[in-house]
Order: sequence, then C-alpha cells, then structure tokens
Amino acid sequence: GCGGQSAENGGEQTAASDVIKIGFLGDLTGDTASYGKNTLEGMKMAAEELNADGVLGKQIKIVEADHRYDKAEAANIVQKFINEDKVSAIVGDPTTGITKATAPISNQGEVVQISAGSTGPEVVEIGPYIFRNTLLDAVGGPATMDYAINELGWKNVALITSVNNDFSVGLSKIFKDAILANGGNIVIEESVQDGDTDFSGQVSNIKGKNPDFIVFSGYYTEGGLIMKEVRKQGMNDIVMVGGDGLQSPTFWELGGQAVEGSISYCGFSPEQPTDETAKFIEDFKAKYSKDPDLFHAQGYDAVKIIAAAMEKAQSADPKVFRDAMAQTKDFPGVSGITTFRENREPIKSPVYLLQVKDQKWSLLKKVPVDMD
Amino acid sequence: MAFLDGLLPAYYESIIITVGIYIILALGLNLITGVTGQLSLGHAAYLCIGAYTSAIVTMKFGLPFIVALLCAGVVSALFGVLIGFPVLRLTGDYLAICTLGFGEILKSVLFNMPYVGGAMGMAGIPPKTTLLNTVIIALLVIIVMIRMERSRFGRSLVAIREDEIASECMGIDAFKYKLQMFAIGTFTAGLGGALWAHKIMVLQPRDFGFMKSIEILNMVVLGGLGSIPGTILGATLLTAIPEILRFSSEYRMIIYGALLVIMMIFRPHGLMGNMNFNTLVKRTFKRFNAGADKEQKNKKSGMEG
Amino acid sequence: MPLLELNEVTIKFGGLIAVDSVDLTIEKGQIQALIGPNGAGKSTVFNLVTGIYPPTSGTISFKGQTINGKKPYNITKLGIARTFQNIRLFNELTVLDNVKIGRHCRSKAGPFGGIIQPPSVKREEKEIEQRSLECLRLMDLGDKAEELARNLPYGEQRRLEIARAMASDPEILLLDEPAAGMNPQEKMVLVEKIKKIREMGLTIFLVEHDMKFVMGISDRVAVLDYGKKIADGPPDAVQKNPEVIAAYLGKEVI
Amino acid sequence: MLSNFFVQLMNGIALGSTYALIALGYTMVYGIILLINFAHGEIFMSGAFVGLILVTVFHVHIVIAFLGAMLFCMIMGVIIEKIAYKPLRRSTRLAALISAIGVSIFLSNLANLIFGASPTSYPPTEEILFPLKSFELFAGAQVTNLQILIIATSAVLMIILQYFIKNTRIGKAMRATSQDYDTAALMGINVNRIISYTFAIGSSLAAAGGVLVGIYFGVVKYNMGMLIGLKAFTAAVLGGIGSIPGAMFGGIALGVGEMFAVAIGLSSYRDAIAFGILILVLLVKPTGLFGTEIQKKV
Amino acid sequence: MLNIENIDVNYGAIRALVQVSLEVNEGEIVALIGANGAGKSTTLRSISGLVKPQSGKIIFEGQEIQNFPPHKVVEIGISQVPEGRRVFPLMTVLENLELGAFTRKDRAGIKEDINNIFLRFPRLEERKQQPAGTLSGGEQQMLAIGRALMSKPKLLLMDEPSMGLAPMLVQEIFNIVKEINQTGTTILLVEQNARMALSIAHRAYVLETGSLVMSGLAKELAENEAVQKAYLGH
Ligand SMILES: Nc1ncnc2c1ncn2[C@@H]1O[C@H](COP(=O)(O)OP(=O)(O)OP(=O)(O)O)[C@@H](O)[C@H]1O
Ligand SMILES: Nc1ncnc2c1ncn2[C@@H]1O[C@H](COP(=O)(O)OP(=O)(O)OP(=O)(O)O)[C@@H](O)[C@H]1O
Ligand SMILES: [Mg+2]
Ligand SMILES: [Mg+2]
Repeated sequence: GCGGQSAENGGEQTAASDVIKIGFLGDLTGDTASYGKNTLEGMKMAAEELNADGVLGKQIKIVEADHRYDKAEAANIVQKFINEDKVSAIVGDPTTGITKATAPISNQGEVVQISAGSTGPEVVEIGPYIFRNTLLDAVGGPATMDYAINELGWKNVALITSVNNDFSVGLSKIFKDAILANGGNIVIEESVQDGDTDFSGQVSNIKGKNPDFIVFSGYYTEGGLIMKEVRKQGMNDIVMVGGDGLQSPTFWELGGQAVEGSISYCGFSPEQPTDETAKFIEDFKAKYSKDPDLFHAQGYDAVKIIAAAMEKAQSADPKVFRDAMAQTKDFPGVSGITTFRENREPIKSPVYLLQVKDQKWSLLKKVPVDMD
Repeated sequence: MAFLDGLLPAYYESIIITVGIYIILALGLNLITGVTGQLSLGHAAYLCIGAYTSAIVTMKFGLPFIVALLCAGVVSALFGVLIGFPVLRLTGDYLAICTLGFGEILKSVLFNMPYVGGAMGMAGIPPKTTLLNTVIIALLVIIVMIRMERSRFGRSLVAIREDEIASECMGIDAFKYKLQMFAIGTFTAGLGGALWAHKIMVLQPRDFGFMKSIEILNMVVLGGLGSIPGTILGATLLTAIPEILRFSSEYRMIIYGALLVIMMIFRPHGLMGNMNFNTLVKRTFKRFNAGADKEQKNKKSGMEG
Repeated sequence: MPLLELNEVTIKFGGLIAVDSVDLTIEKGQIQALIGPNGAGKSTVFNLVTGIYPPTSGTISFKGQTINGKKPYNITKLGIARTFQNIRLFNELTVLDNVKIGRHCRSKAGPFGGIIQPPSVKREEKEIEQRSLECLRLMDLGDKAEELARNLPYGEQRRLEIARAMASDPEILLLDEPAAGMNPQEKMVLVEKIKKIREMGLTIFLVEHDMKFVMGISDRVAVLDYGKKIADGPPDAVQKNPEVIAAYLGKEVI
Repeated sequence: MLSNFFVQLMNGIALGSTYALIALGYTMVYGIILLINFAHGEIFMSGAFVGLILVTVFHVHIVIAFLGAMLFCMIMGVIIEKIAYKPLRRSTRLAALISAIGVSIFLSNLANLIFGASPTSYPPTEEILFPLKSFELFAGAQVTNLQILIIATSAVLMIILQYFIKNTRIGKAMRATSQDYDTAALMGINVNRIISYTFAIGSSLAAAGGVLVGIYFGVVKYNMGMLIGLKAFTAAVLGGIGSIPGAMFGGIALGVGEMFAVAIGLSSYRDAIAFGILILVLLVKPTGLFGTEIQKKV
Repeated sequence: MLNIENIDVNYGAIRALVQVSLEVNEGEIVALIGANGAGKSTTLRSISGLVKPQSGKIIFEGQEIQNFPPHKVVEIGISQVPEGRRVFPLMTVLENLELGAFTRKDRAGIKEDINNIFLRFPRLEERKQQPAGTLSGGEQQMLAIGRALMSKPKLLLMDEPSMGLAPMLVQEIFNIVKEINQTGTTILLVEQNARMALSIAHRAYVLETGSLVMSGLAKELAENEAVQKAYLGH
C-alpha cells in the first residue's frame, strides 16, 4: 500500500501548481456523520461556484478525509493534509473536540484551519493559524434568554442538557447564567444523551414541575423527539427554546406539530433570505434537492472566506494569506456577516431569533451584535 | 536522544506512533483475551483511565511525563483489579458484557465529572509523545509479553484458557492468576493511554466508547488469538487499512466491515494462528537458510504462512 | 495414621444423594480401588477429595488434616493429584507443557519473575523441565514431548494425564478409569506403570470397571452402590461378597 | 410522589418492552449458535427502514409493510449467516464474533450511504396505524394503545417462542444443534437448515421490532442498531442469555431500572445505572435472572 | 447391504484410512477391531458422513452415499452410537431420547420405544429429567446407546459401546446387541473389548494403522494367534 501511495502523491505534487487544495476534515462515517456530510456538501458547492472563474487563476480542489470521529485518525489526517497533500487551508471539524486535537498540528505546520462550527472555549487561542466561523453561543444564548424571559414573560425554566455532547454542555452553562441574570427561575434540570430515543422519564419529571418553557441546548434530533414526548404527555402549550443546534429541517420532520412555536437563535436561516442567502438557498435546492441547514451554510462560507483572503493576498500560501484572512471584515456569508476580531474570533451579526411556524422558521427578531 | 524524531515525514511519524500505541493496547488485550481466554469488550476503558490519569498528572499536578506514564499504568491496573475482582469470577459472555458495562459506566461517570471537563473533556495536554518514546515503550511491552509467555506464569494462563477446572486441579489458583494477568493487561492499556493523551492533546469521554474496544479486539483476533507477532501484525494492519482506504472516502467503513468478514473467513484462526515469537523466528531463519541454497523455489512459498 | 480418610462424607445434588455417608481409609503405600455400578458416586468421591465439590456433610482428612472446603489448587499442593474420567488435557499446549503445568504447585515464580527472569527463576524453570521430562519418560511419552496434546491417540492421552499428575510430586494419585478405551495389550503396560509408581512410594486410589485390572493390582477394594459403601476389603473377599456380585459384578466375571 | 412512581413505572415498562422485543431475537440466535450476533441490531435497523420505505414510497398498508419488512430481513438474515457465519462454524467463537462485528459495521455504513446520516422520521402513528389514545391506569399512570401493542407483541412472541423452542420438534433440534453440531447431524437433523431457520426467525423478529420501535419513537437512523442493540443485548444477558422469558423480563427490568434512575434525578447517570444493575445481578446470579445454572460435572 | 470400496481418509497430513474395503451383509453383526488410532472411529465417521473420504465409494443398499450429508445418512436408515457418548449435555435424558427419534413420525411408537429403553436401563428412568451433562460416565453411555436405538435403524454403527460401563452392564450391552440383531437390525461394532465383540459377531475385520490386515469369521479370528496376542491379551 505504501508504495502506491507515495507514487500517487508524487504525481499530485507536480500537478499542484494549477490547483489550490483545501482539506475537508470531517466525519463521514461516525456518530457525527450528519454534520460532516453536510459541511462537505456546502464546501463542494462553494468550490464549484468559485471554480467557474477560478481563484488566483487556479481551481479549488477539496481534498476529503473522513475521521469517523476518531481523534487519532483526525490527527493523522491533518498531518497528511500538511505533509502529503500540501493543502493551503483546512476546513476543520464542526465539533470543538476534534478541532482541539487538530488545530495545534495545523498551527505548527503553518496551515490555516478554519473550523466551521466549533463553539467551545479556547479554540482560537491555539494559535495564529486557527480561525472559526460560527455564531458564538456566548452571543446567541443570552440574547435568546433575554427575549424569552423579558419580552415573553416566561419565568420558570426546565433546562435540558445532552450530557455526552460538549456543545450542549457548554451552551447549557451559558443559558443558565443568562436565565439567572435575567431573573428567570430554573425549576428543573434534566439530562439526555445524543442518540437517545426515549425521553418519557425526563418529560414526566418536567411535567411535575410545571415550567413555562423548556430550554434545550442540544441538537435537532433529540429536540424534535423531546417535544413529541412533551405533547404526548399532555403538555400542550409550552415550547422549546434552544440554540442553533435546533437549526435543521430534521427538527420538524421528527417533531411535527409538536415543535410549532419553538424558538432558537441562529446566524443563518433558509427561511429568512437576504440577498446572499436567497441565491445560495435556491442553488442549493437545485443541486441537492433538499433544504440546506446550518452545517451546509457554514461549510460553504468557510471555503468562500478562505478564497476571499487568498484573492486579497494574491497568494495561496497560508503564511501569506493568513494575515488577509485575519483582517476579514463584514464578509457577507450565507451564515451571517462575519468579521474576525484580532484574536480570530468571529463576530457575526445579526443574530436572528426564529420561531417555528407552519413547519418553517419565521423571524421573531433581529438582534444586532456589538462589533467589539 | 531524539535521533528518531524528524527522521520521517510528520505524517508517517504520526501514523507510526498511532500504530505503536495500538500495538501496546492490543498486546494488553491479547494477554487477557488471547492468552487467558477471558473475553473483554471494555479494553478502551483502561485506555481511557490511563489517558485521563496521565493528563491530570501532567496538567493539574505539573509532574513530568515519565511520572505520568507510570501513574497511568498503575491507576489503570488498580481499576483493573477493582473491576476484575468481582467480574473475573464470571465466565464467557457474562464476563464480556460486564467488561462492556464497565466501559459504559466509566463514560457515564466522566460525562458527569466537572474536574475532567465532562463532555468537553480535557484539552491542551502537552504533546509529550514522540516517536522515540512510543517505540521504546512498545518494544518494552513486546519484550515483557514474550518473556511472560514463556514463563511459568504465562503457561498457567494458557492452561486456564484451555481448561479452568483441570488447571485448578494442577494447583493453579485460577482466580488469582486471572486477577494478576488482568492487572498487567490493564497496566499496559494505561501506558497506551498516557501515550494517547499526549499525542492527541484532547480527551473526551466519547473517544473511549464500545467501538474503540471492539477495534482493539479486532486487532487481536485478526492477528491470531494468543499470538504476539500476530497481534502486532493485526494492530499494524488495522491501523493502516483505514489509512490506505482513505481514498474511498465514505465507502471506507463499508469496505472495512467487509474486509473483516473476508479475513475471518479465509483465516479463521487469525493471520498468524497461534504462532509465538519463537516459532516465527525459527521459521524465518529456516527459510533464510534454505533460501541460500534454493532461492528460486522459495520465492513462491515465501508468500504464505 | 491413614493417609487419606473419609468420614461419613455425603453430597447431595438437589434431591439426589450422590454420595451417602461414606467412610473410607487409605493407608500409605497401598493401592486402593473403588468400584461400583455406573452412577454409584465414584467420580463424585474423587471430586470431593480434590475439592471440586465441597461435601454436604462429613469430613475428609489428609495426613490428619481436614481438607474439605479447601480449593482444588490448595489440595493439590498438599500432595493429592488426579486424572479425569473424561480426559481433560490442555489441548493446545504441547505434551511437555502439559506436564510442566502439573509441576505448577512445586514451583513459585510469579509474573515478575517471568518478566525479569533472575537466575533463581531460570534455575527453577530448568528444574521444572527436567522433572517434567522424567515424568514423561516414566509414562513412555519422552519422544512425544513437542506434540500438541490434542494430536495424541486416546491411550497416550490417558498416559499423559498420569504423567501430568505425577509432575506435582503427589503422595497420593487418584486415577479415574485410567484403562478405559485401552486394548488389553495397553492395559497390561499400564498395570506395570502403576506398579512402578507404587514402588516409588506413592499411594494410589483407583476407579476402574475392568475387574481383571482392578483385582490384579489392588491391595484393597471398596464398593459403592447408590452412593453407599456396601463392601470394603481385600480383592478376593470383595469378589465373593454376594451383595457386590448382585449389585455390580454379575455372575460371570473375569 | 407516589403518582410519579406509577407514571415512571409505566414509562419504564413501555421502554423495557422495546428492549425486550429486540432482545428476544438476540437471545434466540445466541441460544442456538452461541454467537453474540452483533449484526442483529443492524437487521433491526434494516427492518425499520424497509418498513418505512414500504409505507412512504410504496404506500402499502402498515400490516403489509410489517410483513414485508419481516420477509426482507428473514432473507437477509439467512444470507448473512451463509456468507459470514457458516464458514466459521468450526472455528473459535471469537472468529465468528469478529465476523459479526464486520457485518454490523458493513450494514450500518451501507445504511449511512443509502439513507444518509441524518435521522429519518416515521410517519405519525395516526396516519399509518391508529390514532394514539391513552388510558389512565391509576394515579396518573398513563398508557397508550401503542404501548399496549408493543407490550402485548413482546409478550405474545415470548410465549410462542418459548413454546416453539421447548416443545416442537424443530425447537428441540435447534437446542441440540447448539450443543453439538456433529451429534445433532447424527440424529438426522439437517443442521444447516436448522441454523437457517434460526436466523430466519431471529431476523424477522428483529424486523418486527424495528418497525414497531420505529413507529413508537418516530425516528430511524443508520446507527440506531448499535445504540438500541447494545441495550437489547444487555437485556438478554440480564435475563440469562439464551432464555426466552429471560429476554423479556431482562428488557423490562432494564427499562424500569433506567426510568427510576431518571425519576430520582439521576438522568445523567442513566446508562451507568443500567449497566450497574446488570453487573450487580450477575454478581449475585452469574447466569442472569432466568439462566439455568449448570453444575460443573467433572 | 453396506459396501465400502477402497476409501482413503486424510486428516490434513495424517493418513487415517488407506484403501479400506469392507462389507456388511444384511442381518449380520460385524466387528471391527484394532489398536488405538487404527482408524476404527474414522471408518464409522465416514459411513455416517461426518468425514468425507478423499477417494473410494460407500454403497448402502445399492446407493452411493459417500457424499451424503450426515442427516441424509440417518434418513436412509444408518445410525451411530458415537465415540465418547456425545450426549446433549444441557438437555434432559428424555429429550435426548426424543431427539434420537427425530426422523420418526409415529408418536405412539416413539413413546413405546422410550419405555422399552427405560426397561432396559432403569437408571435412565430414574434420571429422566436430569440434564444429561450431569450424568455419570456410564449413565451417559447408556443414554447414547438408547438414543441410537430410538431411530430404529436398519444398520447400527456402534463405537465402543462398552466403554466405561460396569461389568454387569457390559454383559447387558452385548445381550442387547445380540437381541436387536435378532429382531432384524444389522450391526457394525467397534470394540476394544475384542473378546466380547468376537464372541457375538458373525464376522470381523482387523484394522492396523489405517489398513485392513485381516478379516474372516469371528470365531476363526478369535482363535488366530496373532489376534490373540495383539487384541485379546494373551
Ligand atoms: N453435578 C451433578 N448434578 C446432578 N447430579 C450429579 C452431578 N454429578 C453427579 N451426579 C449424579 O451423581 C451420581 C454419581 O455420579 P458419578 O459420576 O460419581 O458416578 P460414577 O460412580 O463415577 O459412575 P461411572 O462409573 O458411570 O462413571 C450419578 O447418578 C450422577 O447422575
Ligand atoms: N479430527 C482429527 N484430526 C486429526 N487427526 C485425527 C482426527 N481424528 C482422528 N485422527 C487421527 O486419525 C487416526 C485414526 O483415528 P481414529 O479415531 O479413527 O482411531 P480409532 O481406531 O478409533 O482409535 P481409538 O481406539 O483410540 O478410538 C489417529 O492417528 C488419529 O490421531
Ligand atoms: Mg465416573
Ligand atoms: Mg475410536
């Protein structure tokens, strides 16, 4: 196997001059395969669009590698991207865990890595080559709680966390602080796990506490199923409020009528087309015949941001275009308008507060975000 | 000292370190399942304990890596004994499911432990694992395993696998031996865990699930239960195969699954059967000698077995 | 003091009394046989003596020391070794390794000894090997040392069981139907071997259905029927005992 | 407090009976060929998907879909056995176990490729089966008609299977085969056919479970076999692997145990408690709740 | 009735049978004797289809059966008391007997035959509901014999049926063999107890390391000096 591989690499290296390689580091076969697959679809679409005109006169080539949510494999992949494929940039995993395992390698190898989705703490601190582009929970979470408690007047909260999902655990912390800061009252905290399908026990517990609303920090699959169980047990007028983890058509595909009225924040909404997103959504539907979700949008934007930085720096060398990328300002992505702070942390504005109406997200409120 | 580091492209270095860690893990499991016949479906749990221990020792107590490495082994072994004490009295599939259960319990507990970051885990672990120290530890483990296999202790373990009642009637305190053996096997897993932690730099409970245990088990069975060279080969192959299959992208795991079935069907006793190191050396040597006279003829048969 | 003594030993399996208050004394240096119909409880007596089952009641003592309730591995160490009616060899091990395991209780290197292999351990290992080879030669298996146990023919497997038991330097050897499946020729060889072992100073406790074999070799014969001892004495007396004839021997024996 | 107890008890029984439904097939295959058939979970998943496709794409009646899924998986189970397990019958059990793991990885990734990694929803119960109705049993403990259906199905299957295995000719042949292939053949038993029957029955049970559980939870996903399969396997062992009533009660015990963990506020330790129960039970009774302990005879 | 023509059987490198030919006529008792490892069991296993001969033919009532699977062989009327008893350890004594009658459909007849076996071996009746694995060695042997009788075979292959049995029962077993032979069952008997075997057999064959070395009337062989020396313990 090794012999064949090196020959192949040799071949690619000579051809490297007329393509710009961007690595896709994601999960295609593991537990988080749905995030990885969607990110990749978004990236491919972006690359296709860019290749119509070329970037710096070259073609973008997405080099895919599946890590099946195994950090050892992810680490090897990043090494391969850097040493063998000689990629210019890596679109990193949407999860914080994998990003933290791979970012130090990228940074040391001086290749730009932009995580399309990781929201946990201490990611960009890993080094100057590490970026991320996603609406930070620290921004969206408080805005949402503020709205629910102060504008809708709901006080009593049932908070549900998915304990095996780091995103959910992190967001729950943010939600909790925001609830308390706004004078809300957490009447019960429950835990679920990603992959669970039965929530009857937790919902029965919640029912006994009569909350005004349910805050869930996890993803759409469990969110939809929890709400179904909530209705099944006869709680007919409370809704779910959550993070952008709920942003997927799967949410109502699974939840049906039960998720009507649910609220979440996000930086991207297929139902709220702006000039940029309208075209993206239309093209996406044409290409994949389904609605895009948050991961599609983030994967798409990541490639576009990289390409823009390359054009600006007139170079595909990460050591060169990294600076241009760090100066990205008001980039009109489909997942929101992005500006990088000095520490490469994104500020995305505005935050949309959305609500499910007739099995679609509809706009409740646009919250502008302070640019510092 | 660091003559090995930087000798190879970083990608290959990274893969070799991964292979080395898996060899260490698989040899520990081989001792438990291959040599002694106690099916464990929870080896990843000890990898996990070793990894977390080592991360805690270096990050929270600021102690050097070598200390962390030892602590990882010892703490893993302690848990091994703690779990082994009740569980090793069970047999066959009941033992298997209990080891599996322990792995799941451990994960569940870690998710709920803020000290180690819960689901977010621990990040920023100093990268102390190098090609050199991995190779040294792997070699040490291999040597220890080979020596043990040939000793009175190793022989008794095989006897327990073959017939526990008869071995008790020969004066072997089967339970005590199983416990000692489990301690050694889990100690080894702990070492692997320490190397893992300081290579990957991030630990999350989800990395150490059931499937990780299964992966390690696959290496042992595929290589040949009870065979040290087999286990090394199995660990190398199964780390390399997904890497080689990388071109096939999302078909990769389908192919991997099918390959497992095919390899088992064609080599039901594993790639190396139960060949031990001695026979391997003898055979290679024989072939080498024979090759001096009849090089031509040997080329054909040299491919198999 | 008798070497092995059973005192009102009883064991029940559910409602079944497999061994029913059996008294038995075996003197040092004797060949004691235990015979009886199928299912009389002979193998069960062996299982009791070697600690596989704890007796429901009664005591078993070896050299004056009570051993019931002790684990098999402790009992072996005291000097009691056995073979099995259904051969139980370590099939995937070589013949020599099988015997080496028999030597287990007379050696002591632990896991660390095995890893570090100090001179004392090496010496011990050498001793194990020599003694094991002696035992193999005793049972005429010297040239089969490197074969896998499972590849031996039946008769040789039976002999290997004896060699393995001998390796533990027992004072008493329990043989459960050692001649089963052997032809008359092989049985004759076996008789010689057993006599030789006795000459080495060992006591032998034997279960066997071949009466020619039993009567020709034993000093004393005890008879079990339905778990109860119905006779005990020198072979010719037992052979004439009408109760034994009715329950076990039948009319035309030997 | 007391009412919450009954509510959670019902929740537990309902959840447990879904485990039981799958555990029955597990335990049956185990009982015959002593193989932990890791692919059983994937067959269950396939059954759920086939049922879904029949209902949503071919618009057949749910009963037909149910039978269709069973038939499909029956064939699939038999083929899997022929390809992946039969050649390994005389090898170590671990070889067959690894082969089963290979099949399981293969099937779940195949499903990932075909159906995607995102979960797919089942049509609402009222559209395909019947409108959900709940009945108040006592003290606030509700039970829906769907739950009753699942509990009843598992119970009926348990009784039929138990009778079948203990009392019919084929059932006895299955047990004999599990203990000694060669001797079973010497009795005139067509061993290959018996094993095929076993897989056919076990796999169609898995499919039935898949469709029912799909309807019940409203969702199917490529990796659901692993997640639920692991619990079902645990249930089977808890009950005493190989024992049919054991699988049923093991499943329910596990479901109820988990639910009480949730009820007392330990929902984040739910899995730990489920497996903790298992380990505790095995320590007290090493062959599971209903497993018969065979005295070792030397 | 049964003709074996030049069969060879190898287990890997071991040549267990070399060009073995023998025949069993309807109504006969034929004994097959030989030392340990001579290939006696292998011969019976090839007839039953448990091992496939590498070459040669096995013909039963005019039909070539060397490629039949074992269950097919049972269906055409050949059953075996296997070496080492091989009872189903987790099934009760009664269930073991019922399995012996697996190919039969006549429920009443089966019941009656079970009762007959209990009459012959009262021990088994006492242990009716006990798992066969916990029976004593001799009890298991009785069960194995009883089980083979349950299929009412035309040809019964018996592999060391007297092994591990008490003297009285050994006598009883040979009586039974004679008796079922008289009621029309043909028997091929492998025995270490060659004296007994030759005393009830019509004809006998002697196997030595995989080859037939002698055959003839049982009485004559019993008087043959070489046979006496090697197998009868004179
Ligand atoms: N573990 C057990 N459970 C139930 N019954 C048992 C068990 N062990 C033995 N028995 C019964 O106890 C009786 C004595 O058995 P044992 O094996 O001691 O007989 P034995 O005298 O050795 O007979 P044989 O000469 O046939 O070997 C038998 O009837 C057997 O069925
Ligand atoms: N499964 C097997 N694998 C390899 N060799 C075998 C196998 N079965 C039998 N043999 C070998 O084949 C030869 C004939 O064996 P077989 O069992 O037929 O002898 P036998 O005459 O029945 O002997 P015994 O009196 O010991 O039962 C022996 O050398 C034996 O070791
Ligand atoms: Mg006995
Ligand atoms: Mg034989």
